[in-house]
Amino acid sequence: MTEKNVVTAIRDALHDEMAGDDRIVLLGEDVGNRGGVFRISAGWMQEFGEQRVIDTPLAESGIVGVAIGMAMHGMLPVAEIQFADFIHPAFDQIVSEAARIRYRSNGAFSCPLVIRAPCGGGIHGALYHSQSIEAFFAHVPGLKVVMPATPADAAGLLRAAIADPDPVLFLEHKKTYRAVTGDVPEERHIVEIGTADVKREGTDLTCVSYGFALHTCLDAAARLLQDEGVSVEVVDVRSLAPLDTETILASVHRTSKAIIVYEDNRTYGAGAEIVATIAEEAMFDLDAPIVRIGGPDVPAMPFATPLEHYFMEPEPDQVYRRMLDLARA
Amino acid sequence: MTEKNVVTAIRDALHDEMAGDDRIVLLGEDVGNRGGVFRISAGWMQEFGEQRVIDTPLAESGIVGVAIGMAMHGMLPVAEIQFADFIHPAFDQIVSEAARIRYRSNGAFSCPLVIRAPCGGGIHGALYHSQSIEAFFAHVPGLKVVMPATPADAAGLLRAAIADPDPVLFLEHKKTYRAVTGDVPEERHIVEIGTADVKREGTDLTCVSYGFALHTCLDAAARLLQDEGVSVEVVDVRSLAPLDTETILASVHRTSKAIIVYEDNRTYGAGAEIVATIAEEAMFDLDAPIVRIGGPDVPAMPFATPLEHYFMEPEPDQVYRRMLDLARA
Amino acid sequence: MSTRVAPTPHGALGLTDDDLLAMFRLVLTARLLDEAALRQNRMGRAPFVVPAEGHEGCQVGTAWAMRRGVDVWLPYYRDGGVVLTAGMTPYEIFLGIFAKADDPSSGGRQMPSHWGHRALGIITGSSPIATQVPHAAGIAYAITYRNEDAVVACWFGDGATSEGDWHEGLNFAGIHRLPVIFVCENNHYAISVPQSKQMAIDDVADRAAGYGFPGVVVDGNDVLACYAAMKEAHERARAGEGPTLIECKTYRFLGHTSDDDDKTYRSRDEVEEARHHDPVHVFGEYLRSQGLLDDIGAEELRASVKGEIDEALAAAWDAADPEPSSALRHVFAEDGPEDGAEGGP
Amino acid sequence: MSTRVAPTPHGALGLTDDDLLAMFRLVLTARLLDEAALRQNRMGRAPFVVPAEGHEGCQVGTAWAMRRGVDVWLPYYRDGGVVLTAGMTPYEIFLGIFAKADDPSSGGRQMPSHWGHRALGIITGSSPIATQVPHAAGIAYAITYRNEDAVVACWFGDGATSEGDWHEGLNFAGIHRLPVIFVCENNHYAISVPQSKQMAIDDVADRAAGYGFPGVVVDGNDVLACYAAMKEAHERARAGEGPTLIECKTYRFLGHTSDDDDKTYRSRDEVEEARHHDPVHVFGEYLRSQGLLDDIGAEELRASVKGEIDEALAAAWDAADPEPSSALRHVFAEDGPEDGAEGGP
Ligand SMILES: Cc1ncc(C[n+]2csc(CCOP(=O)(O)OP(=O)(O)O)c2C)c(N)n1
Ligand SMILES: Cc1ncc(C[n+]2csc(CCOP(=O)(O)OP(=O)(O)O)c2C)c(N)n1
Ligand SMILES: [Mg+2]
Ligand SMILES: [Mg+2]
Repeated sequence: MTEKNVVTAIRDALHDEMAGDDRIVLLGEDVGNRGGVFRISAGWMQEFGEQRVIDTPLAESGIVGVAIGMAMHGMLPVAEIQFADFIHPAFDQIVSEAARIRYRSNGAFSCPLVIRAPCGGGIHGALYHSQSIEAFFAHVPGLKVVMPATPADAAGLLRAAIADPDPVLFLEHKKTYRAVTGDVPEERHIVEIGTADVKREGTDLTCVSYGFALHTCLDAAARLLQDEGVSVEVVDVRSLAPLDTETILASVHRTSKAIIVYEDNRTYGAGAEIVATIAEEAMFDLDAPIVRIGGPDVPAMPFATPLEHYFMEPEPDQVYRRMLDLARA
Repeated sequence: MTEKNVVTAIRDALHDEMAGDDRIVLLGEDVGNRGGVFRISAGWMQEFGEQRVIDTPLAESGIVGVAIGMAMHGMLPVAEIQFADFIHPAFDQIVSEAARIRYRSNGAFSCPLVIRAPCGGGIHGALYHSQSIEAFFAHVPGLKVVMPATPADAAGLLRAAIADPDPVLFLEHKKTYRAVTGDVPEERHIVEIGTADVKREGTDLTCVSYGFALHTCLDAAARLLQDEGVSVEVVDVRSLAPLDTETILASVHRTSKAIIVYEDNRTYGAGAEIVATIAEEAMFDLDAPIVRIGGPDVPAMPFATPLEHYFMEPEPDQVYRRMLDLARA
Repeated sequence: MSTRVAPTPHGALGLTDDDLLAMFRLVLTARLLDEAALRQNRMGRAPFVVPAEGHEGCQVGTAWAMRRGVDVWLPYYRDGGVVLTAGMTPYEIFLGIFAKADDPSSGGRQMPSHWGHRALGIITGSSPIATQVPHAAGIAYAITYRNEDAVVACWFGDGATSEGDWHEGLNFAGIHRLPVIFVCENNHYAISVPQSKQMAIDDVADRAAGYGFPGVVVDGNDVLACYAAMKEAHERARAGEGPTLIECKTYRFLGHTSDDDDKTYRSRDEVEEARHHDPVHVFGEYLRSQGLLDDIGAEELRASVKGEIDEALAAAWDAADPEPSSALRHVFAEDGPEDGAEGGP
Repeated sequence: MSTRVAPTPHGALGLTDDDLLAMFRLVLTARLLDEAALRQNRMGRAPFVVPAEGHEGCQVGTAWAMRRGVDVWLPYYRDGGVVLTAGMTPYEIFLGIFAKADDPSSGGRQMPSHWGHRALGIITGSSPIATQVPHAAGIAYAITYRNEDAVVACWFGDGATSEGDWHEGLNFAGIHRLPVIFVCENNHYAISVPQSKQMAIDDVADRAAGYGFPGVVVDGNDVLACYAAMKEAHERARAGEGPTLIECKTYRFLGHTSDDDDKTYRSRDEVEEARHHDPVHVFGEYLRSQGLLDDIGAEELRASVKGEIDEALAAAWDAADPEPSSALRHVFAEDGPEDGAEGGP
């Protein structure tokens, strides 16, 4: 075990995978000399060569489209979208092409592609460097969507994504990059895509979350136990698609109460599917209505500090307070 | 009142609006001489002139992007996407631009744009002429999304969309175009965006649906009353965003049972938000778990008749049967 | 002074008489297959077909310069002539038209003419226009990366050139000097939208200069001219000299698809005039001028092709439909050999 | 033989000495404003700034040919010099830098340098590169449609030319011969990606031919050359002759933004060499050569501009922050006058 932050865990895992398999190439804007805007690939163009660390033109649809071509011809491309906010020009290539290649060819072709995209806010990124994009893509059959929240999961899921024979969107919450540290196994561990993880055990209520919001929830859960003796189980979704409904439902079955927390705009967000699943499958287990906390339904996170703070937390300590209310309900 | 089908209602309403306000222009692929692939604008290039009925290059991002420019400069563009499946290249222009222009300029600019897109399947359109796209866009704050299912709603919502000072995605289910007829008021009636509509009253359970699926539900409801004496209330969502939760919840409050039916892929579909809302707001009203029927989670509707039928109805008469089960639960 | 017999044009291109006859058979097969498919459509047995009529010359001419089983093909929906040249059989094409389980493109999942054939190196295509252009560049990159001796060709219409993906794909190919050939079958319409409303230029080929590689205009009704341009581009690609954009001026004789009524946007005079340059006829005349075809030979060939098509059609009609619940398969990789995790050819 | 005094170059362009001094003041204001903003950034008072340094010449040169209050401006984030020329004040710019409630661009919602100013006709912009290009075409279409005498100009970097939207926007403008000018500030890098990895050509301007309108290359360090090219394009636009693509060869002296470390991808020698052609210096020299500036005048001007900037900065710093819960406003139109349903200017 080594303690690392999330961005280092991603860098180390990606580096090891590239070193071990020359079918893997990295392509994207500024991934070369600049090493990416988060410095993940710093020095790699020298180490792996310009053919494997490809600075692309500023054209996201082209990046994904070219990567799809590579993936259909024996390579294992890892395409980097500089910020998740800029993935939208590639929406068609992802939804209409990558996610459908196997299906439309009746299994004759496949598209083993990884798309990495740093997402999420609270980092003063304003309207176009803060976005949550998981809801758009989790809805796309044929595409897998993961979003690790810890260094170990980041490493393990990235390895799984690269090994996966189908396209995987790998979302990296920017606020976890340096703020979240944790132990990462030395060996080449894999976290299976499609598995949620109980990050904290508890008995009074189940909190389901992912991404940076998970840490807000873990923090609130710790304080609630200390302050109020409330025991919160925290489930990390970590794989949005496929969604591990089993782990989520098992926890709700144990605690009989559920709160879902996510940063993305609330309405039609990914949390809606989680609430819906619980409502359909576990309604008679529940002692209280399901609580859902999502971001305000405004187009994106504003820049000015007071506005950004308001987006992240419209009411002070809202997760803590809503958990406490639910526990007492 | 005049009886019309949906495509005629759309044509007539759009024609009247264009005739009455020369800020309105229509732009898209083949809208000119060809009159659109559904013949909605047949003859209009001659009637309104080439400046107002604009055959564009084959470039959806450009269509929407150009329309945004027009909308910011005093015009009221109606952009036609030939098939909803081909809206994805314009995703960035819709999500990052149209939906954010007012917000990002703090109210100084606005984007009164209508995007029309024929969507939905069951018409032998295969993977790329059958798609449901509402879930992607209903999640975008700053954008309104409507999907009428009847001629009167189509006309009334189209007028509302054109009058709306913000961007509206107007979804037209292709299978309703000619199959669904109904009375349309002669006068220039408006259906307010953000209002659902009880299309059939009932007491035993509430069915919430929209688009062509609504008609499947209405048909099942009629048969259930006749065959089994089960009284189903059918709520037509018709405005996905904003969503009229009040009307939906009021109905569920009356009937104490809810079934949600939509054609789109089930998981993370728009129905999840409706189920979640009911679960959060009306759980203690419910006598049975909420039932959700969505399309299979496969990338799109296949072409071969047996496959397409399977997508539309994996189990024979499933809506009828699930309603009956729910009524008896 | 010694007399020299001028080489026949096809000889000068390295084509034998047998090559020429084979090419002519392909052109004719494409034409007759279209006609048969349209008859099926009118009979209500084929809900949707995409005729190539008018394009066969430039399709077979360009495709002939490619190597079957070696090179990589990204045709678009109108490219019946291309996929026949790549090795797809009329039977396979009819399996697609009738949406049968054994359709090699998609097992009946996609509309007809959405080609794919893994064994032949025909990459699975879709409906959204121009999305295959960056794929072609990516495959060409992989070919270079893996040191393979293969060339990629990517066909599309004039309409495709307006899409952002077209621009992004050509630009990437130019930057990396990739072994890829872009072939524009310019029939001057994107469905009903005339070229003048698609672009402010006469020749799509002029855009190649903006990507740093040559653009070539050829008469799409001249099979040999198309072949010559493609052959040169193919040689350039193999020599590491990068991409070429070839624009074939052609014309679509029929509606856009079986769903289209082209009388709404094209005068009958215009269509009639174009038919005077029918590539099947022009090519046939060339063969006659070379003594390779006469009336009897032409009749025999037509009968032979027609026989082949009729047989293929009948067999495909009788083939099995897909199982309804198989609609759920192949969303993701399944266990077992049929799903190749390695990607395409 | 009669002697003729050659007209001063600026005179030949119709520029008065006062114009020239005003232009120089703008160039200098852009430069000193950048420096002041960067100091605020280093002091921790401005989390993010985008320096224009090196681009001021081509920004002011091109923008000067536009008519304030009449024409329509779509600048990109690096265009401090453009928006100053359009009429934005240093105070307004600092309101954006400090994310204040009265920031005319966005009320502090967007990052600094995401310009918008309804009263001045500066269209609200965003971060995604090149999305404003089709907007520019659409506005130009509306101008023609409404029979207005206005010209649209749209600025962007070399990086933007790779995006699909760039292609689609220019193509539409070309087809309809719209009154729009596309200005590429080619500084040879998209953040760290050098031009050679962005395109296989030397001059972006070469792409204009593919859209059926002229492309012009100018030295971006030569303010008057930029003005001349823009003036001609502006005249073409007003005369109904359609768009022009102007490529200004320029260089960015500093990092991409305050977050960037350009030493990872550019040699110091390269940057130093570029600084020898500093447009502020070159333009100052021209003024001196015309007798419009001397050491004292230069010093006075600098002091005056500095004073203006310092005052603006201090006032902006003291301005009010946005109300936290105002984050919920302006998602859709609100009742009341501040939300114009009519769109932009
Ligand atoms: C992205 C996208 N938009 C629209 C369509 C609908 N559509 C199908 S073919 C076509 C015209 C294509 O014209 P062109 O590329 O010239 O090829 P041609 O049919 O003339 O051979 C259009 C608009 C589509 N398939 N994809
Ligand atoms: C669609 C999109 N992709 C990526 C980015 C990140 N990004 C911001 S600026 C930039 C480079 C732009 O370069 P260029 O257009 O040459 O302008 P310059 O900064 O050199 O003036 C990139 C990649 C973005 N803003 N938008
Ligand atoms: Mg065409
Ligand atoms: Mg640049």
